[in-house]
Amino acid sequence: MEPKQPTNLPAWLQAPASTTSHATRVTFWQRNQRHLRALLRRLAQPAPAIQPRWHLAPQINLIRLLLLVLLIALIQNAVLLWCLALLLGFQLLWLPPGQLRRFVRSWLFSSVVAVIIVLPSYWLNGPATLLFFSLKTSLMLANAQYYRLTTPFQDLLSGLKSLHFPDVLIMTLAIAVTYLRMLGQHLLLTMEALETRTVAPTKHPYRLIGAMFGNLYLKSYAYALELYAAMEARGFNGHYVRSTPTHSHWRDYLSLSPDLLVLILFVLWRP
Amino acid sequence: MALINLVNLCYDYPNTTGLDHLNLTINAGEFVCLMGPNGSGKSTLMKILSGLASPKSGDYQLDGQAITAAYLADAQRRQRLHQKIGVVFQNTDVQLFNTSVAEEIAFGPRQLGLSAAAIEQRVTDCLQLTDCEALRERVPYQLSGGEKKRVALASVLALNPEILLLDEPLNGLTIAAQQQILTLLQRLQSAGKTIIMASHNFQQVQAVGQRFIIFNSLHQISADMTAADLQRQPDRQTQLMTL
Amino acid sequence: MALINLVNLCYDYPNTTGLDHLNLTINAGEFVCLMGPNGSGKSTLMKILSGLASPKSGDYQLDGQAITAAYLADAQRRQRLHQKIGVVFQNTDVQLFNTSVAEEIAFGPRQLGLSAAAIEQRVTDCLQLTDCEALRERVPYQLSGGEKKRVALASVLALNPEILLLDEPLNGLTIAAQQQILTLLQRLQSAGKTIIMASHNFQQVQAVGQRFIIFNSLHQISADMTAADLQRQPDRQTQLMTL
Amino acid sequence: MHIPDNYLSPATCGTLVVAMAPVWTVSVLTVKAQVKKHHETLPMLGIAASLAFLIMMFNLPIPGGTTAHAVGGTLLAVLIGPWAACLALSVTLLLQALLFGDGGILAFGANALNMAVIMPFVGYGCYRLGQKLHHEKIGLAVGAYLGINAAALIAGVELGLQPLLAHTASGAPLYCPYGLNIAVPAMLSAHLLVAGWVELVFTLLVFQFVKRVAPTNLYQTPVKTNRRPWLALLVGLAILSPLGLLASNTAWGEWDTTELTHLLAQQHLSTQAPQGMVHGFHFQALFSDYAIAGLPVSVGYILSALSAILIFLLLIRGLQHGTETTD
Ligand SMILES: Nc1ncnc2c1ncn2[C@@H]1O[C@H](COP(=O)(O)OP(=O)(O)OP(=O)(O)O)[C@@H](O)[C@H]1O
Ligand SMILES: Nc1ncnc2c1ncn2[C@@H]1O[C@H](COP(=O)(O)OP(=O)(O)OP(=O)(O)O)[C@@H](O)[C@H]1O
Ligand SMILES: [Mg+2]
Ligand SMILES: [Mg+2]
Repeated sequence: MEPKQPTNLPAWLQAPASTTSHATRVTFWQRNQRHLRALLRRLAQPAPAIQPRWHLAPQINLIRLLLLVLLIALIQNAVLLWCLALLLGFQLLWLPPGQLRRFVRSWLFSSVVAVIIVLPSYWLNGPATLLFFSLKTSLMLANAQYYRLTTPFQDLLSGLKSLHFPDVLIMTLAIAVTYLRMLGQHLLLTMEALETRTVAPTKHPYRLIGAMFGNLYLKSYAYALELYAAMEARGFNGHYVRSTPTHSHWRDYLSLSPDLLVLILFVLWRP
Repeated sequence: MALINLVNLCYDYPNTTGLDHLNLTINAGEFVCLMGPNGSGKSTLMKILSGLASPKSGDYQLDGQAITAAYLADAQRRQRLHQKIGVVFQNTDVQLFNTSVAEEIAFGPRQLGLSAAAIEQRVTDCLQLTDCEALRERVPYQLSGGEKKRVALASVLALNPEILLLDEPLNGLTIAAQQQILTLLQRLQSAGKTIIMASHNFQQVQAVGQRFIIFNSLHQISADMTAADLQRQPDRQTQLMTL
Repeated sequence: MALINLVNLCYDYPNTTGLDHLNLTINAGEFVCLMGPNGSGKSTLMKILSGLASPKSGDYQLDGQAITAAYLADAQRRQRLHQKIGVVFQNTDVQLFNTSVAEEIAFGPRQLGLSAAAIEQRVTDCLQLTDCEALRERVPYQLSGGEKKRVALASVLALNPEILLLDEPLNGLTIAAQQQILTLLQRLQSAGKTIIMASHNFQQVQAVGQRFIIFNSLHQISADMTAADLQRQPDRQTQLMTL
Repeated sequence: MHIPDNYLSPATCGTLVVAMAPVWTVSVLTVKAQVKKHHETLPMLGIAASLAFLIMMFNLPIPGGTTAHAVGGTLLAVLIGPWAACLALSVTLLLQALLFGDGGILAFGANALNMAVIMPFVGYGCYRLGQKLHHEKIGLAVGAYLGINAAALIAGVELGLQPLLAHTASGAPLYCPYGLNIAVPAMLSAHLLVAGWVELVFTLLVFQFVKRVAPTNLYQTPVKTNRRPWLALLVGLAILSPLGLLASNTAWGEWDTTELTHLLAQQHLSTQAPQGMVHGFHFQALFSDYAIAGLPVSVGYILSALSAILIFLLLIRGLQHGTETTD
């Protein structure tokens, strides 16, 4: 096999590059890249920066969240709701200041969005409904946000596992998050690569988007095989083996007690 | 006894040939180098050997056991196969899926149910062997190209597989790191592992390879010789220099 | 006049340094080789030069124009920058997204509004230059590792950029193909293009590089010298052999 | 169209989760059978879930300068099969609810019903129908458009029912404050006008790409299917839907069920990507008369529940016929 000698450069490649300018439109690529970077940053955190003061068993955390959201949805009594808000407030006290700011920022943002949506109902039902609804919604959002902030993904998985969710579901979740990282990174890099070859406004952005997600699907299909083999090769059999620290359970159940108290009050208290 | 035995093995992709009538026997403890032009089928062979794809026709036997699509359909058997064979893919990106390098390496041993101390031991050792100590707490997918290669190798080593399939494991490493990995591979081989490595750098693998299997662009094996054979054929050597 | 000018440029990733106080001037028409250990910042520098990331502090000037985050926020300017600079990524997998190799190469020229004949011409030429004629109708994502590298290079060439940023473009190619690409790059340089290439293979780039910029593991430039300087420093050369 | 928490009464949420149970069961059974033949189906589920996540967070430009995003239910159904898509989308929704704050935690069942069941199955049904008539692309286009709109309609109904089902003694709604007359039109118009088309174009383009590049990677309809899962689903839904009707009207009416308007869902999604595309709809709310809200009360609820069941029955019939003709 003779190493083939390259032919001479074609004329167009020898000519100095001529840069042309085109009128441009707003690019949505930039914005998507920003979102993706934010997502990846969030997923990259091996564990959330904060650990709550008492590390509760993951399943208890999950049950607590469910119970709280349910309670808030059920309760139409301002005093009880107030109690729940106080409960959350005390928990927040333990957060480091930076995390607290982060919590407040995202909570306020999502609450404002929620309130804007229900704002028109003022003209339908008057201020009381609006106020009550907004308060309840933001209380729910706050609880969910607190959970998100204090729960690493691993804990969610082991929580679900302790609650006897089927392995198929847990594995699918685990793979989904793993792939979210990989595919997200892939998508981001593809967008960057695409950008370096975008020398004029794309006439058919949609076609490119189609190609990008088509590629993403096909590649992930190929990856699915390889990654799964890589996982299996390393002993993965669909069961998540986790070294779960043994816990003194009384603390877990104790942590549920305020919520249970409110639940009991809710059931028994008929003002 | 032959560890790996291929008889008339063919593999087709939807619109191209992947492998064309391969016959090959690899014994336990050998250090085999796969060479050949781009697209000649090296990675495809790795895919078949690792059980990611099953041959279209012909036989693949591992330790006397035929590996067929039916065999692979069984999750437990597949898992046993995968435990025997460690693979470092050409594109290591697909191989790293944990949130930290230490986690990545611990993943395998943890699944095997080792004790925490044993896991920790393996992680530390593997990091050290591949010179990745500094990366321990980094996020794998955020590493540089060469770092990823090294971590991928470390994560496979942690499982202590019998057979190592390495698809161009030295690409993108510094020459010093390449040397280090080659030395490591040689040690592994003397510890009894079978090593099958694809490479384009004959000069580098010449020193370690015991057997050279050369593909041609028709996806066939065009030559299969030991290092001793090769010594006697200087023209072959110059040919390999270009692959 | 200096084509590229970096002054005290720093770049940080969320939890690691990427580049640390870089000072660098590259003139038009140079053939620059970036070398350094894994994770020293070569790819990061490419990312900054191509406008995919903007420096955390310090200046990056291209043709006398400062490239800042504000500059990059404007889509039109960014496109002009991309016209000037062609990039081949270290992981070429992410770079190919069309339905066929021919389409992939035509992607850039088509945006420029060339005539169908001119586009066809470019596609044919680029395929020939990178020895990919046989792959013309293949689907890019189904190619082998080395084939992808070559197609990625072809697709960038088709845009006829003034500056070529090549991140380890020879990885995974056969030695013959590597030689061919290097010759092609040399020709491009004599046609007036500026070429900036990262590599770990000093022996190979020694023959073509005019300037060698060496990173250390602290993400700084530890040496910056011309081929002539290097000739006079044999110990430097042996050092580079290990990078 | 992710319905956030507090828009649906707990009873509605509970009913819908229960209604989802048989669907999930059948999905798992069907997918398990699929895994036997192609073991990559298992990792594919997780991958499809993350793909759906990425699709939902990817902003597509729409004429007028704003952006919208596709949901990808129909697309996934065509790529990996409707049952697998149902599971994958459910996982995506769970992930979004628990870790990313998209869609409510209690409302998970409702969201799963809309986006993981109605959308992929309606879409896939149309696609299969088109395939039988040898116009699979048209089928797919119609499916994508109808799928998302059917989901939006149901979401609108779920939301719009809330004021009827759950209100205080004085008639003030406890959960979603908008009645059917607002919720349904708002959800529907946003989807009929914008989101449906975005979904259609996106689905079609990705499908076309995959079809051209690797047609074998599309979901191959199994030649022979076991009817039992279908039957189970049918029976399950038939039993459970009236049950839901029952549950929502009984004594605990105080905290009863309904759903969120499409508008609301759209707005909620935009916590991550604020968009102005549906702002216009607020005006409907402003001008609507309180009195009108009460009009289609019980009749509307029963009718829509019935139509939901009917749609399912029709779909299942259509799909069964499809499997017969292919062999
Ligand atoms: N997923 C795929 N679908 C279709 N064809 C493929 C696919 N992967 C590889 N091929 C083709 O199969 C042939 C063998 O590819 P393979 O990846 O095994 O080559 P290789 O020897 O590893 O090359 P390289 O040195 O470039 O990595 C090539 O012609 C390639 O284009
Ligand atoms: N996306 C990222 N996020 C965080 N850190 C990163 C990211 N990419 C690279 N790094 C880190 O930045 C440093 C420089 O990486 P870079 O990719 O530039 O190295 P490189 O010189 O190209 O190495 P190689 O020769 O291995 O390709 C490394 O320490 C790397 O781990
Ligand atoms: Mg290969
Ligand atoms: Mg690099």
